[in-house]
Amino acid sequence: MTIARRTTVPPAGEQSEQTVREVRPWRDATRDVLANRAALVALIILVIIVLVSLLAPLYASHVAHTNPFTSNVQGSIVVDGKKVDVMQQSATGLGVTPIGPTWHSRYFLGADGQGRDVMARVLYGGRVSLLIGSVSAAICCFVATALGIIAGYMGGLVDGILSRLFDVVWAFPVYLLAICLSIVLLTSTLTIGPISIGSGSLALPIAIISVIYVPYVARPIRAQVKSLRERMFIQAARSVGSSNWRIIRRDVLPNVLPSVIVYFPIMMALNILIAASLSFLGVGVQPPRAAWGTIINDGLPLLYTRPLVSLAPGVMIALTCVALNLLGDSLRDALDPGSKVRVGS
Amino acid sequence: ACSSTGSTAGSSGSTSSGANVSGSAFQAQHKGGTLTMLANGGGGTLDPQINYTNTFWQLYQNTYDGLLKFRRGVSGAASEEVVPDLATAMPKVTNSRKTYTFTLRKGIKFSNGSPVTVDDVLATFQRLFKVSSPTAGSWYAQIVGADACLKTPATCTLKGGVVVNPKTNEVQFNLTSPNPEFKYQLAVPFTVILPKSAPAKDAGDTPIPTTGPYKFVSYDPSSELVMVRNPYFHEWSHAAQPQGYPDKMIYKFTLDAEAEVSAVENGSADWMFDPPPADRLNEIGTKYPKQVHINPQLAFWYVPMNVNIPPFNNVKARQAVNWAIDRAAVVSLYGGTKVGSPVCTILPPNFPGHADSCQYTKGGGTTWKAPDVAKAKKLVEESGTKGQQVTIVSQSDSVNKSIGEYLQSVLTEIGYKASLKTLSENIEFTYIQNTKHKVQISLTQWYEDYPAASDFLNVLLGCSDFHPGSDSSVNIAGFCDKSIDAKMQTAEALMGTNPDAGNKMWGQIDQDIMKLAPVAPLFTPNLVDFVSSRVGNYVYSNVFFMNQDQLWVK
Amino acid sequence: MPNSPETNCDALLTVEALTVSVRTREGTANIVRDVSFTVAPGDFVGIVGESGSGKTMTLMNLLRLTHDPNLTVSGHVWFGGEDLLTLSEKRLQEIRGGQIAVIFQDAMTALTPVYTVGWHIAEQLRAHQNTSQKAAHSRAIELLKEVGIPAPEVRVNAYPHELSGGMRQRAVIAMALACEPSILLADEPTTALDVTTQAQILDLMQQLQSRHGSAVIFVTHDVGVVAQAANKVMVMYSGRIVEQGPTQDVLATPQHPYTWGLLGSIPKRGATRRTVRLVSIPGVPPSPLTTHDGCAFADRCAFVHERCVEQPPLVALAKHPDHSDACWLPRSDRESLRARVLVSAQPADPNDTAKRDQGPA
Amino acid sequence: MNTDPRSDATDTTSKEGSPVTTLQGSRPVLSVKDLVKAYPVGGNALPGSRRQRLVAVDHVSFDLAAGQTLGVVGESGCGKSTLARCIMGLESVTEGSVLFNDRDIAKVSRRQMRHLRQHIQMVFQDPYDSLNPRRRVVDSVMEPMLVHRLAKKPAARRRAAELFEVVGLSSRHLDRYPREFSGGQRQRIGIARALASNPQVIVADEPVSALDVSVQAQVINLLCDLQEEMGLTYVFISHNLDIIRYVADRIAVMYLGQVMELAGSELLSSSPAHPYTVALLGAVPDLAVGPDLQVRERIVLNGDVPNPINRPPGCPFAPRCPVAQARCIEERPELRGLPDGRLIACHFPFSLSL
Amino acid sequence: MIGFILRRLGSAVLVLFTTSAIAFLIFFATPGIDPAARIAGRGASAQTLAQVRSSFGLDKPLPVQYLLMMKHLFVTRDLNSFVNRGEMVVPQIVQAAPITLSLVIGSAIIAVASSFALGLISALYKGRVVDPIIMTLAVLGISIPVFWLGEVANLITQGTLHHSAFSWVPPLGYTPLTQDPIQWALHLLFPWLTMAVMYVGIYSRVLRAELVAAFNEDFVQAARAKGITERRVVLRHALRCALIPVISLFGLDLGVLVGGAALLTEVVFGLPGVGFLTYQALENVDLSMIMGTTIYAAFFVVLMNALVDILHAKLDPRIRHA
Ligand SMILES: Nc1ncnc2c1ncn2[C@@H]1O[C@H](COP(=O)(O)OP(=O)(O)OP(=O)(O)O)[C@@H](O)[C@H]1O
Ligand SMILES: Nc1ncnc2c1ncn2[C@@H]1O[C@H](COP(=O)(O)OP(=O)(O)OP(=O)(O)O)[C@@H](O)[C@H]1O
Ligand SMILES: [Mg+2]
Ligand SMILES: [Mg+2]
Repeated sequence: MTIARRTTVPPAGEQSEQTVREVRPWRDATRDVLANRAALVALIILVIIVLVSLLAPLYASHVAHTNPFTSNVQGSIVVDGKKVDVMQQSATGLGVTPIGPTWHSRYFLGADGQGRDVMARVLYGGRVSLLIGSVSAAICCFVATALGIIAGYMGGLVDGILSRLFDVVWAFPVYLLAICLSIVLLTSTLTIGPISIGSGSLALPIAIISVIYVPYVARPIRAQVKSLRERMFIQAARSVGSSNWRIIRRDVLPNVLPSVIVYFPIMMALNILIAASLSFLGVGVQPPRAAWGTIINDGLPLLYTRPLVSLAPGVMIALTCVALNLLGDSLRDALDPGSKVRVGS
Repeated sequence: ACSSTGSTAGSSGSTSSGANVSGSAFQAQHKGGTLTMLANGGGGTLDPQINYTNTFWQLYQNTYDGLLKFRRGVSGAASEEVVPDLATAMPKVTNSRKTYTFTLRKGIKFSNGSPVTVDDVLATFQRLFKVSSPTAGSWYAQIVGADACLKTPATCTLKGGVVVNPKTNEVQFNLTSPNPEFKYQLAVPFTVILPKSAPAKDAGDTPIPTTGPYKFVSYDPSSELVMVRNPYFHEWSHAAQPQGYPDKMIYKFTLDAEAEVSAVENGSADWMFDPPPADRLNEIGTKYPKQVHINPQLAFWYVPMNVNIPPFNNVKARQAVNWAIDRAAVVSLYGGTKVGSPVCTILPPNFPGHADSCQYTKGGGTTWKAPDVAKAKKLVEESGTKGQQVTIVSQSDSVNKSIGEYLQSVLTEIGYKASLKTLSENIEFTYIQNTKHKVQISLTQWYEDYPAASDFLNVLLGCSDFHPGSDSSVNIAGFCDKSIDAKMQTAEALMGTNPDAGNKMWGQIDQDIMKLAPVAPLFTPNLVDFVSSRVGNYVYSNVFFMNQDQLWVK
Repeated sequence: MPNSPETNCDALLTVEALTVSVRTREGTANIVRDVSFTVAPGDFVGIVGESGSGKTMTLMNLLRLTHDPNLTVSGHVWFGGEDLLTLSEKRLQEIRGGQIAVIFQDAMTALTPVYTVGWHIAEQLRAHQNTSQKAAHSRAIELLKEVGIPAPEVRVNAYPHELSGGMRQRAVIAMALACEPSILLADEPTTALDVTTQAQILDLMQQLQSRHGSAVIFVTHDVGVVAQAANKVMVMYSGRIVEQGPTQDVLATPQHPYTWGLLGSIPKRGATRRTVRLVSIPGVPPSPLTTHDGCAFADRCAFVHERCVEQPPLVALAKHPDHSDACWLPRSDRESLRARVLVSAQPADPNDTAKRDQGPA
Repeated sequence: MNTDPRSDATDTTSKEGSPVTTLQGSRPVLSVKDLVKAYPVGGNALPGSRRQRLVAVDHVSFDLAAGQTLGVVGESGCGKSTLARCIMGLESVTEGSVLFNDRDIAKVSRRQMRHLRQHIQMVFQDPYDSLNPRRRVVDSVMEPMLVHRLAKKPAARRRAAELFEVVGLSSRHLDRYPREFSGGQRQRIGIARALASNPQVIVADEPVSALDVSVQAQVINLLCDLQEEMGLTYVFISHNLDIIRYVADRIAVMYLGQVMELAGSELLSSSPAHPYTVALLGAVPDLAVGPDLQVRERIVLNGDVPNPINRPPGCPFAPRCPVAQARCIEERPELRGLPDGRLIACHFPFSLSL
Repeated sequence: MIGFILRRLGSAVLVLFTTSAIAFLIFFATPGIDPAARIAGRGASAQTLAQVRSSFGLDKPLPVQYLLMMKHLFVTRDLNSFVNRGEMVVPQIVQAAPITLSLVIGSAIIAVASSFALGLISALYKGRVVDPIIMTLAVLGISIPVFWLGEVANLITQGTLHHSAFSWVPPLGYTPLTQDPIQWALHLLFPWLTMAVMYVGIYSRVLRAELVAAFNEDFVQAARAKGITERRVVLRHALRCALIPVISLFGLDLGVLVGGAALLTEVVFGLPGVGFLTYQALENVDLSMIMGTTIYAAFFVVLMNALVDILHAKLDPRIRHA
């Protein structure tokens, strides 16, 4: 028998009080994550990205002295003592090219098609992208957990209906759904009770994106709850007389929470990617707001002349998603004892 | 040799100088070869009575013929002239300008070999209503009997409206009221003569036999359209329908604009329909100057402001917008000074009725010089609309979007809380028309159908084109000024009798409207044609653009 | 063959000082410590011990079947003049399944679920014999018949999950016997089975062993099973052999206090809670991580004394040279002490809560 | 008890004057009557698909007096756990009734059921799985008290500490997670939880099967001591006949959902009447330690337990029974009382002996 | 078995119906996309609009319109595009499908081959340096937006380097296999690679995890104990079992991709496949085309789901009898 199987792993030695190491699942997990070098690097990258994104206004107003939301088509700046137009007319009068990277504080990465500072926009874009990613991941995980638990715990008809619903959302082509929804929501303000989502609102991409991946999380959660339901400790809780609601709260939820926590960074990465794809397709974050995806999209007409406009936000996306995925992986290792060989305790 | 005409014409817009009015004689040594053309997507149905796209209107010029036609084979203002095509001469106009009589040419055959008869003409006009041609209800509603046809298209006869006489080969049109633009409306593809055997429904991808030098062989909207010579064609009027040069024309629809530029650059295609993307202009302008042809278009880009809802129900707010927009910046975003010029009027330069004037430019004058943002801010202040929420609606393609973003930035600067909403171009145009959507301000453009001032002023800002609650309400600003509308009626009537006086009056109306500023004209675009290095004999018609069949590929 | 032991020329397999340790995050754990024994042809050796005492590790490392980079194995395993621990992988592959076959505890997980029983047996055959697929198949049917599976022609095409636990275990035994090995290693082959089925399997194994004359090394934690089947028994505790000898001797006159506990904790026929109290060993087995110099059982032993801080050697009984144990208690006292353990359990006194086995803490 | 399971156990006992089923004058705490539990298996809910019935528990009846232990023994899959779950009200009963102090568990309202739960508690087989790995053990032990509002949190915690001491654990370990305990310790925690609501009946479903031999004895001793102290009534399930014989006053031998033989512990082990009981006893190696050690000749059964879905029409044990006769295959024997007080479902009792 | 087929069919029809109904409803909930206004053209009069509406059945109640559309789509198969009246939906999709198939299958082959190699190496060398390197690359693969990668590929192959190192790369677009196999492959090479990157990332990670889990299984140790070669242990036992979930995953992805999820790649590389068609239909808000592609996509998803179930049963005998 392999030692990975829990039932054969002998318990910790309990000869004396001192030798017993206290087990605190969450604290242990944190320690495990921090002990994993890749996870640590990922965490550091993430913290840096979040920090610089949060500090974007500081950069824009104190370093670059620009407003990243105002077009600067006719402006000019002084680079190396020479006055240069931000948008440079070609000699033939055909075409206008934004200034390239100056590697100075202003227009460090050059300007975009509106003469705006790309560096400042990328930083501001980070705020929006991270916001969309995290909020939609949170909503998605929340909804998916709720639905997954309901479906898995209730079983029967409720489960059947919810599972079919997941199937349908899943079978519906993601981009089609997203684009259809965003066209509807863009053209008509969506009103759900007191909340009204206008076209410019970030709530729009967030709402769309959080719907799309609900089945992605809800299905495994449902499966997990289904198997949890058969576990003896749930039976024990039932035999003790706990109500279903109490069992869900006290016994089911804490056991699926680790999976949800593992899913969160992965969903966030996925959501950042899908938000970027939607921006590429022209639905998603609306100007003047900019997310990384919209900046890439803005830069596409300049791809061959000023590739940095599109490259910089793309690199940021990739970096963020790598960090998030690595974090998710190490969280899985830390929180899911089944996937790991534990010896001694 | 007209190949240089276009490229020299581009700078100022006065293209007529070097134009060869009669067109050059056919040069047999250049006959032959295959012309490969590129466009981003197909133009939809191939049915000329239904299709309303520039892509195919351009093609119909060398495939189909109406009774009348804009002169072909020439560049500049001469191309705006209407000449007889299948008709032997311009119509006799009688009955206080309500009856038009044509005589049909004899000996012309469709590409399926059957002769063109007056019955075909009648059938064509009936079919116009049977297939619900887009403008059947607006342009052709004055034909006697059109009412009934609009109500029940299936039984359309146009009895008394279109009268044909097979013996004399005459065709007579009877109108309910005079229509000075009728000759133009007979020169557009909606009224090209089709065989009476053409199905009374949208023909879709199935080609309908043609009369012109080329016929359609196959059409797949998602890949390509192939045209070859019409074996039954012979040149009957060099002015209306000259012989074409290439033996075969292939239109490919799969590449995007960037790829199209590359394809034309390396010679795997001869011409692209789409304007070259802004970032490639510099490259093609410097590397391939000989292959670039720039021509002014009879069009303008403008910003309609909804005069019925805040903040732009306040004239000062509208004027402020007009003051604040830096047209030069917008031209920059469009692609630079060569591809567009700032405008202050609704009627484009060189358009009938256009008069130079500029009410909203720093320092005054008749042409636009610079924005006056300070004044704009003051006006916003005075109007009491400062700080209001404004949503700009624009199309989502990169040029429109970037101009939209610029507008958003300008509106923010002069004191509004502005945001931008971009919609796919197919939705945007109808979306901004419908008052239900409460669009405050938007970005759009208008290209002429035919060279008449009413096609701009009356259509875009007349009361008759304001239909609240409808997706088809092209008066986007919702502007309806009774006195100006009356003036427009007068001017339109004047066009039938005294075109010069009429055009002068249109010019005045233009300025009157601009005082009330329901729109902010931005610029008039120039068309950039990029052709491969082997292409010769570039001819540009002001109405239907480049003459594809006149290009030499050999 | 430089170090080949001459002493046990009649031995089939000789294990010398087998030690297995594993590096873990918490430190190095000694899982098997200094285990030595010999197996003669026809032997039926039972290894008993609690969970985690290192039975499986001992067995698996005889054939170097553990593939964990953190494991270190030392010692010698002599088989046919070769040390299996230093043999090349290629030579080892010939021995595995050919001369030494293994039966795993859980037949369900020991058979690759996507292949039929027949496929497994054929693979085993073809790994060591040059037979055609067809011949292997018919041999598989024969083997299945031999282990008493009804309708073997049908069952040969069954997938593992289609068989009951007992049949699966029989199929595994058939597979192990396919190449007529001289040694059969069986890791708890009956633990997952019902008592009646267990009896069937034990019966079968004994029959086959006597028929083929191969030696069996047999791991279990059920002393009853050993009593029934084995002729030699080894009691393991915390990675060490604490007592070993002929089954009769060890069960009749157990020498080590741990063996006493083990035997005493099984209810005897006729004993009920009202008449007899079970002997229980207090506490739990030590973790393999804890390093103790002395006797590993000291913490739980009722007769612990000063000497126990030292590791006792495995010493044979004077009268029975085959029977040895590792305990410092004087031989002379063993009989009476054992009686005390087993007798003290006799009169159950339900009201005496002080006697209750206290948890370790 | 006569063959009619519906008749009252006490009455039959008095009629037959049997020593085994005496309930020491008291009414039974727990009485199971003609209990049937069937699961629909295979197919699906769509019309037209044939769903089969798996009868996991087949007409099982017994009575249990206060302070007594009923042992249930049988092979894997014979319905022992299902029986336990039905008694606990965790599973809806297909037929028959489970009476706790004369109240039918299957028929009471949800609220009453919750109330009843307080009095019947369960100890589970797998100590590694029966405690929520994500909750401190004290929470698990306090749960019954909080759910049944027997105590407020601080009081419940105090009681949990007491219970810990009772089951032989240190109250210092209250705030630990299950992972930190060995199997035996976890089982003690499980027992503490079962005791928390002061139950009258404890159903122990294979409480020691997952434990090592040495630890098994600890837990069995603990359970026995607790029973003496608190006057608990046990339904003790195991597949190990040794253990059942040791702990139980009466033993029910189950096979394929049916009770094959039900008799007093001593009677059953000394003179088993049913061939299956004989085989079961024979399969267990006898370990009489000492110089008189000898291994008994075993009775080895052939074949496997039949599929519970396609049960044979006759005696379920007939296909494996060494002394089966034609009648056994055709006719299912009913559970009937023998003069010595035992109940047996066999046409030919005592035809096989050890 | 009949029950199984019935259930499968039932759920397939349900999914198809629901997805098409959703697409339909979304369309009609969207203002400003009145197809009549667009069919009629700019500046059409109210009569013309009404006329168009009635002639295209747009004035009928929604369920009737839906049924009509379904009839045109499935029964007569002559559903016209709403935007380009001449375009018929079904032939368009039939024409686009081979392009999507070329893209998806080629890319799938690349993805499967490389992820097998990487996953196997990674699992075999678990704990050595190559493992984390491969796995980090795999994470990178799933972290790069595919459209961005495509654009970068274009930038490199079609941009400045096009005249030097990448002159052999044809311009964007598509050449049918039947026309010129070499051009076909050249046109699709970078789209293949671009699209494969993400799936290599996913599958190599999954495969590695499954293999590592399989290596811990008893049956692998049991296989070793049989004395068969390590190679056989890895390939025939561990890999064989690890493959089952990977293949299911792959099948589902394939369904989604063929169904149009390759949209981004097709758009970026100008491949006129189904995804591109969908994209254009969405740009034009062309309901009938959207309906067509949606149902097509859902069909493939459902089909692949069913195939995966069957394949799963083939590969895993445990499922077969469940
Ligand atoms: N690869 C490994 N890494 C670390 N520790 C291991 C490894 N394999 C086994 N162990 C540990 O070695 C000890 C002995 O394990 P082994 O499997 O030999 O016990 P066993 O006597 O067979 O127990 P069981 O009766 O439960 O099968 C256990 O404590 C186990 O946790
Ligand atoms: N929820 C269920 N659905 C269908 N069948 C079930 C269900 N639960 C149990 N069974 C079946 O009922 C029969 C009895 O199962 P049960 O778990 O009661 O047996 P058991 O005697 O406890 O076995 P073990 O000794 O293995 O625990 C078995 O055949 C089992 O497969
Ligand atoms: Mg073991
Ligand atoms: Mg059970």
